[in-house]
Amino acid sequence: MEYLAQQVLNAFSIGGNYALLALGLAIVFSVMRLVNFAYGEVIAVAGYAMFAFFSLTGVDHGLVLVPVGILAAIGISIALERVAFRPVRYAPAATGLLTAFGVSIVIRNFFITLVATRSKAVPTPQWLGQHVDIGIARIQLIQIVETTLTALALLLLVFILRRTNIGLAMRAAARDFDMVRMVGINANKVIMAAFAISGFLAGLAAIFIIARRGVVDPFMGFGPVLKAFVAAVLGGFGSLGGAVLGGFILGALEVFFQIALPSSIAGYRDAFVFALVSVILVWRPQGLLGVKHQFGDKDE
Amino acid sequence: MIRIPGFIKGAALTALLPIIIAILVVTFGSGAQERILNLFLINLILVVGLQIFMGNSNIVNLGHISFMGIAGYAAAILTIPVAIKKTIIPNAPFGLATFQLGPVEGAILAILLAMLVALIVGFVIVRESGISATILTLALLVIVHTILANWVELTRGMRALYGVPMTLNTWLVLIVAIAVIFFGRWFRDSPPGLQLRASGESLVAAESMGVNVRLLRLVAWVLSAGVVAAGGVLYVYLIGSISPKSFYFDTTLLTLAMLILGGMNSISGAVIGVIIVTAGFEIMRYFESSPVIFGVKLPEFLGLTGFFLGLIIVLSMALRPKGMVGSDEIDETLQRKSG
Amino acid sequence: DDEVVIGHVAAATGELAPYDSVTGVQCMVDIVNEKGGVLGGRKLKLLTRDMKSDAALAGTAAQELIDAGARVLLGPPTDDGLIPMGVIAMPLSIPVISVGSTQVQWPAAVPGVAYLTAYGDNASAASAAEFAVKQGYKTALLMISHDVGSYSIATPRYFGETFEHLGGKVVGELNWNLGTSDYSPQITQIAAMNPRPDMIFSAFVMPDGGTFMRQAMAAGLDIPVFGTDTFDDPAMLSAAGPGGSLMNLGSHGFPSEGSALKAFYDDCAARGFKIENVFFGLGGEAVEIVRHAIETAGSDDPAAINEAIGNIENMKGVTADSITFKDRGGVPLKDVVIVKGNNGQFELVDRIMPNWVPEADSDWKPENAAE
Amino acid sequence: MRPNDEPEAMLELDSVRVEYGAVKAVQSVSLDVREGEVVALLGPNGAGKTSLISAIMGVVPITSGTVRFLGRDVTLASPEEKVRMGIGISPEGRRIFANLTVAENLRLGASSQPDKAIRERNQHRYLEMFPILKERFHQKAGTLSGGEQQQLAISRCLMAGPKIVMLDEPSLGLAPVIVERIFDLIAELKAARLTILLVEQNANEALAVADRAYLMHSGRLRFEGEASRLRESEDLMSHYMGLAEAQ
Amino acid sequence: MKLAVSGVSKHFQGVTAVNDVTLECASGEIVGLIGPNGAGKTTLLNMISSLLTVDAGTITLGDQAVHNIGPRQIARSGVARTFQNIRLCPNLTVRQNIEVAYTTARRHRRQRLGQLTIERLMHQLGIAHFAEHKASELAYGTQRRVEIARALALAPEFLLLDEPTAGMIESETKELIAAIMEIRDWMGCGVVVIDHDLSFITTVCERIYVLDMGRLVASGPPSVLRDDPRVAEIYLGRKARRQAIQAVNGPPSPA
Ligand SMILES: Nc1ncnc2c1ncn2[C@@H]1O[C@H](COP(=O)(O)OP(=O)(O)OP(=O)(O)O)[C@@H](O)[C@H]1O
Ligand SMILES: Nc1ncnc2c1ncn2[C@@H]1O[C@H](COP(=O)(O)OP(=O)(O)OP(=O)(O)O)[C@@H](O)[C@H]1O
Ligand SMILES: CC(C)C[C@H](N)C(=O)O
Ligand SMILES: [Mg+2]
Ligand SMILES: [Mg+2]
Repeated sequence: MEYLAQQVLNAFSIGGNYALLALGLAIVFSVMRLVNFAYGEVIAVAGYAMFAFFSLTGVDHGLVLVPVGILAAIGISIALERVAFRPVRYAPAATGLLTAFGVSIVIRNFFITLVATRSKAVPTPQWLGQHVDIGIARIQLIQIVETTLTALALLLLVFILRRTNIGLAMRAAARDFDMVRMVGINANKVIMAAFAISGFLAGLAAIFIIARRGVVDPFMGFGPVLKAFVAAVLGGFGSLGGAVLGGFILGALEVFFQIALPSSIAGYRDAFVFALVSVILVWRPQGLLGVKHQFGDKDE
Repeated sequence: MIRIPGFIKGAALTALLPIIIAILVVTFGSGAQERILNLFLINLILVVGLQIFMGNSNIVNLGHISFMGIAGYAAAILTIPVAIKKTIIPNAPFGLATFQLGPVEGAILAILLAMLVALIVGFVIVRESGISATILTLALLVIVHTILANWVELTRGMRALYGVPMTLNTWLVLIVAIAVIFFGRWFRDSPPGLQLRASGESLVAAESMGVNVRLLRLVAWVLSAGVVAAGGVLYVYLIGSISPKSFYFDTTLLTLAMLILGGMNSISGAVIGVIIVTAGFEIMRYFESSPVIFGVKLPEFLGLTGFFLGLIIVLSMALRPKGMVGSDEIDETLQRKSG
Repeated sequence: DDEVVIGHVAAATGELAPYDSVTGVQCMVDIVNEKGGVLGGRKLKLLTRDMKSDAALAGTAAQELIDAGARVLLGPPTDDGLIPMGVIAMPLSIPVISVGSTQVQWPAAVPGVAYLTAYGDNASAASAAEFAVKQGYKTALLMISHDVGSYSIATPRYFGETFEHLGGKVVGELNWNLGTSDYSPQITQIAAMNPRPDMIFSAFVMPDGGTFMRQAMAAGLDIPVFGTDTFDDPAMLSAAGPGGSLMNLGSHGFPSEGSALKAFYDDCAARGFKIENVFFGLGGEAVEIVRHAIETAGSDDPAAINEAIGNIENMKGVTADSITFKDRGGVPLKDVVIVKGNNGQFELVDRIMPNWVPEADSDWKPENAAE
Repeated sequence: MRPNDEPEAMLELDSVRVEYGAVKAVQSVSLDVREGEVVALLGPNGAGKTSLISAIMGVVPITSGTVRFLGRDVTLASPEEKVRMGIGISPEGRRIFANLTVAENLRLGASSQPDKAIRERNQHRYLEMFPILKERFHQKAGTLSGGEQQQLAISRCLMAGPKIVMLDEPSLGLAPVIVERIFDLIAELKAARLTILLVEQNANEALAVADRAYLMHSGRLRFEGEASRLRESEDLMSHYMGLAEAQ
Repeated sequence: MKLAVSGVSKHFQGVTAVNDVTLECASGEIVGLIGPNGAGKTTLLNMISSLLTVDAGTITLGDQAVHNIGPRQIARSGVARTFQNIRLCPNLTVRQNIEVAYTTARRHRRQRLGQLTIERLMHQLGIAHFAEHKASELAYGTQRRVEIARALALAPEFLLLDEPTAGMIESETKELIAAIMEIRDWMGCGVVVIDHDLSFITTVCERIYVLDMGRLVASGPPSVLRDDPRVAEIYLGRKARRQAIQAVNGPPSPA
């Protein structure tokens, strides 16, 4: 019982991390139809910024390093939008994908050539590494904080997208960028805002990833972002709630297969996870929370 | 008078550059350069293979390299001498460790196997469009890789399988590459190819015009898998050994980059993309290894290649978002300009 | 001119880079040349090509270096890149020496020209088992992954086999995947085991191992974690944070006062090289093996060098005092250093030449063993 | 501020050219629209009307020439700046935000109007005028019928209370009874001194409500002057509007 | 052959777009479908072309039930359509757009193709000199014509046109009328056309169905426009009523 509760909690926190990243991917996808493959590198930038700040100033206090990481992620996200993604804004989806891929190679190799291929230690707030025993389960603080923040981020984003003009404009810009401008909105700023939010989420996720891993390295973002990408589609790409749900489901699947598969086939865990995801997608191509309407000749 | 179909002229034009490159390298190049040429031609086959499905259906495909892997492993397992198999995969299932096939039979069986797998997974994939189809192809890549890495009795896991007789000859690779270019172009220009392209641009319109989108996707998917599989077979015959790492994200993304950079909607785009990326890569590799230029020895700068490759991709996409040759074939563009 | 060309197909970038050392090789070449080179005054010339952790590129790079006159090739740390090199080198009798690999089966793939600089995985795992038994550990849990070549799958089994041979008991196997950043499911599984194992043996790589120990410690699970050479990187310790004290590993060498390794490190540090981890020492050692063989052969003919390497006996190396290749099928006989994490530093605790080493690639599996 | 004694040219184009690669869609067009005026821009398919409007708006690049609005050179100004200055557009093809609801479409349309009272008044007004929009208020705009979308597009561009609106074929896809309502609306807006540049295929209706008209063909202006003059000129009308495909 | 819709309904959340509608069109016949905006015309067409499933009722082609069989099957059985919101393939040329339909017809409806060629279609619709242009480069009115040509290239038994004259000036409409009549005579297909241009509807249609709020409110020869006061009220404005009367009767003073 205790064991089960603990594993459920683990699933929530793994899922929470995917969910944060899936949200970040989904928001950029929903404004630009861009599958941001460079998102993993945004995470890495957050980590390296913390590393650089720490090794230059020696300051290792979480209250300083956490904002440094988050600001760096926001900054790089905005910068990438400006220099790399804006020129391909009108291009076919595959072009955006490739640009993102190119950006990710550049950033990764930047760290490889100028820092090191090896991982570098980054201090994270001590208290994140602690645990409390509540009733039947031993809860790590990082797990509670992360799950809570994911929920808050989702609520905030839903509020922004549903209730504010800039949020409406984000959703509108996805379909018709020029028309958004023709109702008098600076659509560039709108898209930039989406990237900023996405960067913020990456920064947040980066803090948690680094708190768990203890180090940064040039490849650290790839795995989580790949999973987050799957999570976002699983939940219904473009639907924020879907992204979060997808993240949690993927977390649960991973934990489930990790503990349920006998050790002789445990190595196939990812194959099982992806196979199940495929089954769900074949059953609901629009994603779990994506709604399927009959549109006839109309547009969604 | 016999009229030469348009696709033949177009394909011939497209194949010209690779042929010239091949002849130059074979005549003047070193051993290493000939090896690079072979890899270039194999990439060409992979990328044109990728184009056949992705370029026509407009579905981003992240799964094609799994067919390279399936065929590569199949060809390797079928052609490795029994003596070697007895030491590295003695417990291979289906008695695979007990016989050896010749390279041609091995290749044919390997390609057929990949196409069969493609046919089976294809039934699922062609039902979906857009991003969920892409995720399914991604799932395919992960699943196939996981199986290759874990089915130790059959594949030796992440350890390399070795001992594949290296029977390749550059001219043979060149001929296959040219054949693939013609094949890809023929498919693109054929009525089914055109219909598939239409469905990629407007699914509703294409279906309302009677296009059997799923069937055409399936056909393209299986053909694409076959061509990619051929690339995989040539790859093992060239390298002589094989490990699952070669059939994962790195190769997937590299071939994808080549295709999109050149222009994914055309065979010319695929070919140009491979040429540009290979050339860029080799030039950067040259600078990386501290060459002496005008008497100045440049510093060694490992990691430079990746950096610049990324930069080239980002820049070219910014300057030519539809790829270097755009969405039309080179000959079509020339014709339009002159006509 | 009369330089002797050595080619290094290096994993300078990519995920294998921590287990190779361009600089260690370079430093030793500099040292050799400063001391007068080989064969009475001929200098070594090092050509390096980055294989970017890509197998096909390793083959191409090997061909390039051979075209450029390389007499000996140094290679990357895994067999997928080494074999394509070996396949090209074998007909020319050019020896291929991996700087970082510990995979015992690799030399069998291209017999006669393939060598490791390090000991084999079975030897290091056996030493770790011997040490564990000496510490009084009776039960062990194995953590296995299929994701990192031979290393992550075979090494734990070599350990298990030796451990049971010496009277210990393997109580379970758990899977891990490369690049995981959250090991909480596994940690919860281990914490729930009853009784808990005395120790964990794993074949993690960087930084996964550190991450695992960090999280184990944070979850209050303080069981010693044993591993071998891929643990040997200061970054691994810093990743582990407070969990670093759980770390035990069988390594290639230790720069203790007065050791050859320390002297090499100091020399190289003075030359401006940065010593990242023990693979730096292996890089130097690979060059030393080549130098030694050239001198013994008295020629820079690849076949002669190759033969000389195969006959090395009791050579004094950089990481180990005695290295023997003779009759070992390319895998050297060396002793294994056991180190522990202590306050963010590695601490030497033992040196072991294992008495009993399991056969390479045995079919032993813990599920066949007593439950 | 300029003196206001004579009708100012609110919008002024000077030798504007628009090219798409080799296609010369608009070739040196100069026209002006004065404050409070309704100006019709007529012409057959492919004449370049939409290209011209898009160029004024700044969503299609101008090859050469200048656009002035309220005396300021706005040739290079961004579309959003122009909207903020008071230009509204109901574009060809409606371009409603299909994935937003009717309400959200209207809200975005009003986003350049800072005054909440005005926004509310306008919304009220257009929902009264096009009751179907009220009925479908929370429905995704993409699922509206063609004509409903057209009504939404027109309402959207009026929500902010612009100084000038450019309507590209506003009656397209509308039932006759709604077409009439649109032209009534145009007349009403005109009475309220709103300036209008009207592109229409419905020439008679357009000329009836317009003060002046331009006739465009193959990228060039063939006529400019009083709307009534054009209406009476059977020659011009049949030559350009009637024999469109003759060449 | 006959295309028959009987008792068909369609609901979307809260909206009944089509409510128990029955109509038919025989080969060679041109039938008009009119009604106010949002009456359900396009929805009805979407159901006939199987882009939407019917919630109730049946649609038959000859003696075959064809509702809910999917857009591809419908196209193969010989029903072609155009779209109110133009749906061309933007990166294909005009010729290729048409070829897509033509090649499926060649596969499945070869016997009907007869003299039909892509060149001839492009001529008939006045788009021949745009043949090598990409669809995305065309003016709105031109795109409409390409859509019609593409639908015709299917050699349909029945042609469904959704607002073919939208965006055309009077003279262009006239040309279109001529083209449609000519094609009908030549191919003998039945045509169901939605349009808001009354002169067009009254000129080409033998019969008109009037929809309002999803229901069929009137049907008959074009003169219902004049004679049925309800139609006038829901659909025609003041002026349009006058025009409609003119259109049906001819101008007041005989010319
Ligand atoms: N994106 C484009 N690329 C190339 N040519 C274009 C493009 N857009 C329009 N054209 C061409 O420019 C010319 C003018 O087109 P435009 O859309 O401005 O005409 P229009 O007067 O609005 O016609 P319509 O009444 O049919 O809407 C046409 O010949 C058209 O083919
Ligand atoms: N997918 C859908 N979801 C919800 N409502 C819809 C959907 N499709 C159509 N409707 C509604 O059904 C009604 C009928 O729409 P339809 O498009 O059939 O009208 P129409 O007669 O073609 O009008 P128009 O002449 O303006 O094109 C409209 O009020 C529309 O809002
Ligand atoms: C983990 C690997 C990169 C290195 C390891 N020593 C091996 O030989 O496989
Ligand atoms: Mg227009
Ligand atoms: Mg309609």
